Amino acid sequence: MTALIDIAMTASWVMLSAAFLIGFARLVRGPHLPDRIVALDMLALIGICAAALHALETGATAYLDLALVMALVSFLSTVAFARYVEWVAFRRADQANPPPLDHADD
Amino acid sequence: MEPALAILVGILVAVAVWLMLSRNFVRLLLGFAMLGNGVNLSIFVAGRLSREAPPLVVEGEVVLGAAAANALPQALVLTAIVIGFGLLSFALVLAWKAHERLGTVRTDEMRVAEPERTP
Amino acid sequence: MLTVVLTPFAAALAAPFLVARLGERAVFLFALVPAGLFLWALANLGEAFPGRIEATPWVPGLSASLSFALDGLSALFTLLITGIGTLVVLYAGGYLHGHPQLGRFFAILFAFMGAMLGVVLSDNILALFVFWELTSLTSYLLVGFESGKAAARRAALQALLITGTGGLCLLAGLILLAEAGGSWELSDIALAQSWLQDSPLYTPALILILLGCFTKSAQFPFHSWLPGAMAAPTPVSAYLHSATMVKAGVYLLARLEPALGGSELWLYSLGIIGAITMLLGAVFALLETDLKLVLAWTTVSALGTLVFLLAPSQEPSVTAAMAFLLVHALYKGALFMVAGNIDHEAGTRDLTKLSGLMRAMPVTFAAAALASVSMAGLPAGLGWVAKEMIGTAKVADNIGLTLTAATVANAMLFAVAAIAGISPYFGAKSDAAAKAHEAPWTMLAGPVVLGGLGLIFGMVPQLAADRLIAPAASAVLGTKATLEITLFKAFDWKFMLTLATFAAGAMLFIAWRRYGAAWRERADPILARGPDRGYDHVLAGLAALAGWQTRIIQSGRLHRYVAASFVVIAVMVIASAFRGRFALAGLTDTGRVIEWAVIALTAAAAIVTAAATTRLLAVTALGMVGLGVAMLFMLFSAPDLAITQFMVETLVVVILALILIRLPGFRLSADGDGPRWLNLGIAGVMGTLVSLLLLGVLAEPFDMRLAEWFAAQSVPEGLGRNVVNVILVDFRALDTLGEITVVAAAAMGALAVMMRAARKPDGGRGPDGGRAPDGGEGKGR
Amino acid sequence: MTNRSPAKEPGAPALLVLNLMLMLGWCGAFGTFSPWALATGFAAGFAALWLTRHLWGTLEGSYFRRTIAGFSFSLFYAKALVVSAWQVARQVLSPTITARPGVIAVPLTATRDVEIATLANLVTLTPGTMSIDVSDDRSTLYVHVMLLDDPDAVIADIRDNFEARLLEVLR
Amino acid sequence: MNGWFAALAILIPLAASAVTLLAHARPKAQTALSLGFAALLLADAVLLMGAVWRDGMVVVQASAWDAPFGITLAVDTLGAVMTLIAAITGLACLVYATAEIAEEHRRAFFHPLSHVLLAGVCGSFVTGDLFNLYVWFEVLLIASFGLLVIGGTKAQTDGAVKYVALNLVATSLFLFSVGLIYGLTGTLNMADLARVVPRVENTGVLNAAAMMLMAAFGMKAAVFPLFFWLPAAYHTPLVSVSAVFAGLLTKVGVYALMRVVTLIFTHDPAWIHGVLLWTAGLTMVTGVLGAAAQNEWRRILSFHIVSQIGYMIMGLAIGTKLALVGAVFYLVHHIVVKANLFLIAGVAQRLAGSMELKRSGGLYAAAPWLAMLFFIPAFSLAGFPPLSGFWAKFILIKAALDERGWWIAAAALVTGLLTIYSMTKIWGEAFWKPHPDGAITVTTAPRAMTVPIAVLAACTIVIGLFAQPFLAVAERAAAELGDPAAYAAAVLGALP
Amino acid sequence: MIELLVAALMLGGSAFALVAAIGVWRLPDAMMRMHASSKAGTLGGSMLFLAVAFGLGDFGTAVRAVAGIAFLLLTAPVASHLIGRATYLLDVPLHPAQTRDDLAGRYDLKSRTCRPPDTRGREKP
Ligand code: NA
Ligand code: NA
Repeated sequence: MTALIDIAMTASWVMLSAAFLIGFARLVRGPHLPDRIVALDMLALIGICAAALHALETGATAYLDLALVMALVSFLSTVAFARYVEWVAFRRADQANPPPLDHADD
Repeated sequence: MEPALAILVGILVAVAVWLMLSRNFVRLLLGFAMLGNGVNLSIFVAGRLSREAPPLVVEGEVVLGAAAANALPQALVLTAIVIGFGLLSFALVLAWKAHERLGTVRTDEMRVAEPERTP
Repeated sequence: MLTVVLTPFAAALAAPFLVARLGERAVFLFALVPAGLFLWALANLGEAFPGRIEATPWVPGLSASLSFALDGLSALFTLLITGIGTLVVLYAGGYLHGHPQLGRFFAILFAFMGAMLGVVLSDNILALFVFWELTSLTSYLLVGFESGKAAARRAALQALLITGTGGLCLLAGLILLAEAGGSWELSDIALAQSWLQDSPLYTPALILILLGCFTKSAQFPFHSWLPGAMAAPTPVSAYLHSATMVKAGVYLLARLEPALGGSELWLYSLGIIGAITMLLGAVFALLETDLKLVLAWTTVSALGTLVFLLAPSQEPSVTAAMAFLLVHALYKGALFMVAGNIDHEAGTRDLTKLSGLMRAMPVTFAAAALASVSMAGLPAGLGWVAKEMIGTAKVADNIGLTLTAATVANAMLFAVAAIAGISPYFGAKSDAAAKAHEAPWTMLAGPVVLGGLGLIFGMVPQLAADRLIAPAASAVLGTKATLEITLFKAFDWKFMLTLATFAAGAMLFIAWRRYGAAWRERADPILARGPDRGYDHVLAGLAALAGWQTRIIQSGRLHRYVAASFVVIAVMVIASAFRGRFALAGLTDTGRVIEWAVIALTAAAAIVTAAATTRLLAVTALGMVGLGVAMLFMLFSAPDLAITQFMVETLVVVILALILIRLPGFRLSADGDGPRWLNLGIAGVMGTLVSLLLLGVLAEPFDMRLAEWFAAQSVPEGLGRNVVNVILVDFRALDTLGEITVVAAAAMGALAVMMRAARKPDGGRGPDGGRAPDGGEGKGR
Repeated sequence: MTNRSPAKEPGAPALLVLNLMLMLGWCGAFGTFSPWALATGFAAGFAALWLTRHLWGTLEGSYFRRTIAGFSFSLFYAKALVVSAWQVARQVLSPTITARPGVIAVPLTATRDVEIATLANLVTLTPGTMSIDVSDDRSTLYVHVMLLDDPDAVIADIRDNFEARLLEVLR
Repeated sequence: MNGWFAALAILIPLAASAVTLLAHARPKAQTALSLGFAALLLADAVLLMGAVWRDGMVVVQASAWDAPFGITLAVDTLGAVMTLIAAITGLACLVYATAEIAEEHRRAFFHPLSHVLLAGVCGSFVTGDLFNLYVWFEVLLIASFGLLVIGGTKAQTDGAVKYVALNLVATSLFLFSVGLIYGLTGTLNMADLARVVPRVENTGVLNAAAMMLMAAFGMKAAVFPLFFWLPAAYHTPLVSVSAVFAGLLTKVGVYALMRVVTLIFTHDPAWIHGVLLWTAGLTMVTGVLGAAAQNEWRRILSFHIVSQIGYMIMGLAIGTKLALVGAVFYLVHHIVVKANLFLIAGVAQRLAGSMELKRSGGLYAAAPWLAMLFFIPAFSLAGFPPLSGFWAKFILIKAALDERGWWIAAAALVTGLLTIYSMTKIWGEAFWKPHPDGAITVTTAPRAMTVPIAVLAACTIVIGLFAQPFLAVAERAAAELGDPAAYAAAVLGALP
Repeated sequence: MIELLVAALMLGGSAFALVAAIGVWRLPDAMMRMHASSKAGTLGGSMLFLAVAFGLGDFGTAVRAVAGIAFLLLTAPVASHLIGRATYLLDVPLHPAQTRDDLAGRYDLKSRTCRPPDTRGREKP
């Protein structure tokens, strides 16, 4: 690896690390259900980026496969969570005294 | 980095134990999922870590490079992950059905098999 | 002799079928079994001393052999068991006329007979113990024979628990005895006295064996089961609880006398316990009104007397014991059968309601009178002989106190003999007597024969003395014993004392007739605190303890179970860790930003999962933990692992979301999960422990043998470049097979959970959860 | 999909296969299968086929039209994605968030499910817009817009730039 | 050839589960296949036992990869005996099940899951690899989860929640310990571990890992105070299921404990055996007291499983040859007896209408055959001679007294007494006491139920009356357990 | 030349991933956060895939990288559509800067339908 790639790699890792931490902050902060789902979806995306970067770093295509699988599979959890929130919404509509929105699924 | 991961494993296990002490069965199962993560990671760490290369024999070579990661713990963890998944998914379905049949997911309210009255 | 012991067992197996086939006629066939064995025993009386041994290997690995020895002692017992057995079988045929469970009764009775023969004939300790326990077991079944009655069940259980306790002590004692004596054969142990009594095991072995014998022979304070056992049908009381089984303890004491006797411990424990039991039995006999119970208490007293007699380990007392053993078996068997006849024909056993039976039951009276004479120790019966020898024993032990005790007990027994054997037949004709008529001949044969034998032996005492008592005493003493019996020796102080005893007994009888009711009234509260109540208290205490313990340990609350499990594990692991070197690995490299970021993130996500107060946050944070772990796998060269981890974690999260949808709103927060500090503590300790263990593991130099082998063999042998894959599908394919099985079984299990049985709805059926009896409705739906 | 003289003229798929074969031949000739070689091989093959298009039937053969439309749409779309990401980046990185979001209802021309779905997905990845849902009667696409200054412009943009181009590729 | 017998002990039940799953739509064929494969497993177990007895330890390197690299199947006498008993119990319970289970239970995968369970059990007995042992533990665990809930009643679901939760804890612990041990030694083969463990430098870590592994096995074996899951669940499932559980599951834990304590963790015997001894005593006493507090057939029996596990651990803890003989003998005896008692409980419920002792009774008068069939295992369990339990208890008590273990011997004796108490409680309430609702009308049970019970009862009597051959087997098993070097040599050959 | 391209794609991709994260953190409501995630994130991922394609250079890798981009482009919009819909259904409060909301009141939670604007409806073919 040349110095250019080396530096770019380091910078990229730093940026991805920061992205992970910031995305996670949103996951925790919420405040509503969709916010957390967006955050997790994006964290998976950053994971994909990390896998691709690692593939580039090591030259092992196995990590590219990882990125590929993640790209396909992470979608499933997002779908499931979205369905979950929809169901929460439907249930709230039936509830006489729904809980506060940031505790909508309690 | 092994020691750092060892401490992470400890944190995962602590959290898992905390969750498993809950009276809420679903929380307990979240704890088990967490415990599974911790334990799998611990096996991985116990087999020592390598950043250099995955245990894939490079095309044209016969023997894995010396710096490549130890493959055995990876195989073990892979088996353990899948097994843990089997157990957890069964348990989750059980939680669902337990709620349906017993009307609660709180284990301290589940008193059918061991009723309050009989010692 | 194996055949002798096994014959009754064979009869036991055949009995139900024979009864089913032949009806009650089978009884006469049954009587032939003990009768034949009786004849065998008579024929073998000659070889009484020092005894004949036959051995059949059984479990050689445990030194258990079916070795049997016939000497004077076992011959005496064998004759009693088979002789009285014959009469009891006949008697039971009449007594249980028309009973639906006759076949079962005889099966158990014969099993008992075989077991009892086994006890008295066994030379091998283990075999003896086996038969010993079998007598307890068969006794249990016989006492509870009238199982519809709660009293019978209680009595059976009490008998079994007390004799069972003793049996377990006995087992331990016998094991120690065998170790100390260096052999499992009684004939060897008998010769081992010299070193046996110096062994440190002597005292524990003796105490344990005594406990076994005392419980079996109803010695104070373990006597309470014997009166209770009177719930059994009368033939059983006559056979087991007077003539044979209760004497098994006495038998074993006598048998071990050569090995264990002669020490102070032996002398005082037998002497004191025997004396107390003797007095106690006599007193309680006077306070009872139920004819069978009166007899039972006199049996207790007699057993006390026998133990008492065995205490000094001297020839006169031992011969006296053997004589009294024989006498007691004869008269007590007879009296029980008489009591049974009265109960059977007059409809009651209550002494206060029985009088004037003479006219209705003359033969019964005759037998009772004969037996009572023996019991009272009057000259015409063999009892006289026995009393005479008791006098000898008293002198021999030189203790004035016991002499007094024995005299008092004798006086009381004289009175009881009058009460039980004579009083029901005289006086005004009671209601019971009006209905009564004589019993059938099968029920008369027993008492008449036994009573008659007492008379014969009394008239010709030397007959019994030479052929039975002396050989038995010889066997006990280990040296040839002889004795000379005459009906009357001299007007010495012993004779005077005996006469005085009779006089006191007679006065006591008169007093009983006048004040008996008042005594009983006053004694009742005392009786309520006796060992019988003690038994109840012990059982209640046991139940309370069991309940308390179970409520604490098995509380039915999962969170306590989990907490206890973790605490126990933590404690054990910590304790173990201190027993050796515990070096910890330190951080050797600085790591990369992304690694630290992922580690921090995973840890944070884990903590968020635990602290989350909404379900979705918990689940998404869990998903983040999974992602973090996958990233770590990736960063440390495990792409396959990362893929699997990510896929599985995603599936878990999906399933979680789908399952949570189906659960109603509940707070996922830790509400009600207390005590919080304790849980936090447990979690913290477990986490720390895991970290430390792992750090400890990392400090150990790693053995790369396996890793290197896989690295080298994967391509040439496993034909694959992905070493992990090769391990999974080839080197460790068996793991993978199991893993696949787990997943398949998990799927089947999950489907099984989802299937709801098409049953009646739950509820109303208590802790078996409304599971209907499967036979009733399970099938064919 | 029109195919005016099926007996003589090969259809678009057959030409695509031919083009790919030419591409592979090109790569084989150069002995490399790098992305660059593949791309140039495809372009060269396409050019060769286009130059010899009289052999393959009409000048307006659907293969050439749709391939070019596809390429141009891809380029357009890639540019849109970059632009939109850039826009987001500017928003996100600016000291204060000045977004004026809103949801608008976009009437749909497309009728087939695949068309609506594709359109909705494309809308999401392009500047400032994100499709939320389609009404149950499939007449309206609801779009969230991050900088909603002129709703009609956005609607027009979607209809003219996206829907039209997309339908060109798909129909 | 011998090697195949070991491999088939896993493969037959696995094939059976696959085949029965395929025959799911054909009830009769499925049942026939299920029984046929169970019989086949029994035949294989007999052959395996014969092979081990004749030729010594059977060692198979799976797919011919040398130990310690591949997975080794290593069957010594103990393993062969356990496999044989598992096969017998499995067949008996499956035969019983044909009369017990309804169509809805069959449809809930009763047969495939039963065979998966057997595969897990047999796999645990024949494997010589620590991680592979974990895998088979999981196989039997997940199968037990499935079997436990078949029927779907409230009580089952409740019991299953606790059973599942606590077993998940145990399982995780097991896996973690395996990881630690692998990290310390770099190997997983048990024979190899036996050689390498003494070389470990960080002995404190090793001790802790060993204790954690033992705790995991102890939890599976239901020792004090980790047995909560057992009494919480064992009284809830189908009778044939609870019988298999009662007979086999905890014994797998005991087996594993015996294996690792005698083979691998021989480095600090004072500590490990001391801990085991206390565990044994407390397990015996708490278990039997728990039983004394119960009033339902299967709850009583469940607590007794716990208490009797204590006896087996006691033998292991004392650790002398005689004590190990006792433990092995107890193991064998207990599987037969306890499975049978659960089966009998099912028949008793069928006749008397309930397993609640209060609502039961009259069986002695109405069904003397059942009374006799109960009497044999019940009093064998209580340790009455000349039934199998007597010898087991006798050997252990003798072993304890030989080592001057006064208090453990006393605990064993007291436990024996309280066992008598419990068995007579059942006898008094369910058999002697008249039935509270009047007479019992059904007095017979299908032959498919009575035959297995009778066969198992016959085993109890045979083991009792003709104890010598069984003792000889136990002695050989104990001798092998006492000689880890021979085990290692048999598996590893001449490896240094 | 290729190296420069790879470095640029790498940096660009990571930068856009970071932008997406910052956007998700900074933007004021869930709908706007989704813009950041779906646009910047997808572009970032795609650029990194491209970087891999060019950086590793062999055919198989390139195809897989392109497939990865395709997956991202396919899944990201669907995900944001589902989340957006869920957000609306749950009635999460939107940022006050909201200028117009054609979707307000179009969802009927009871019948679980989404209506077109009142003025418009497609005539049934
Ligand atoms: Na288990
Ligand atoms: Na069990």
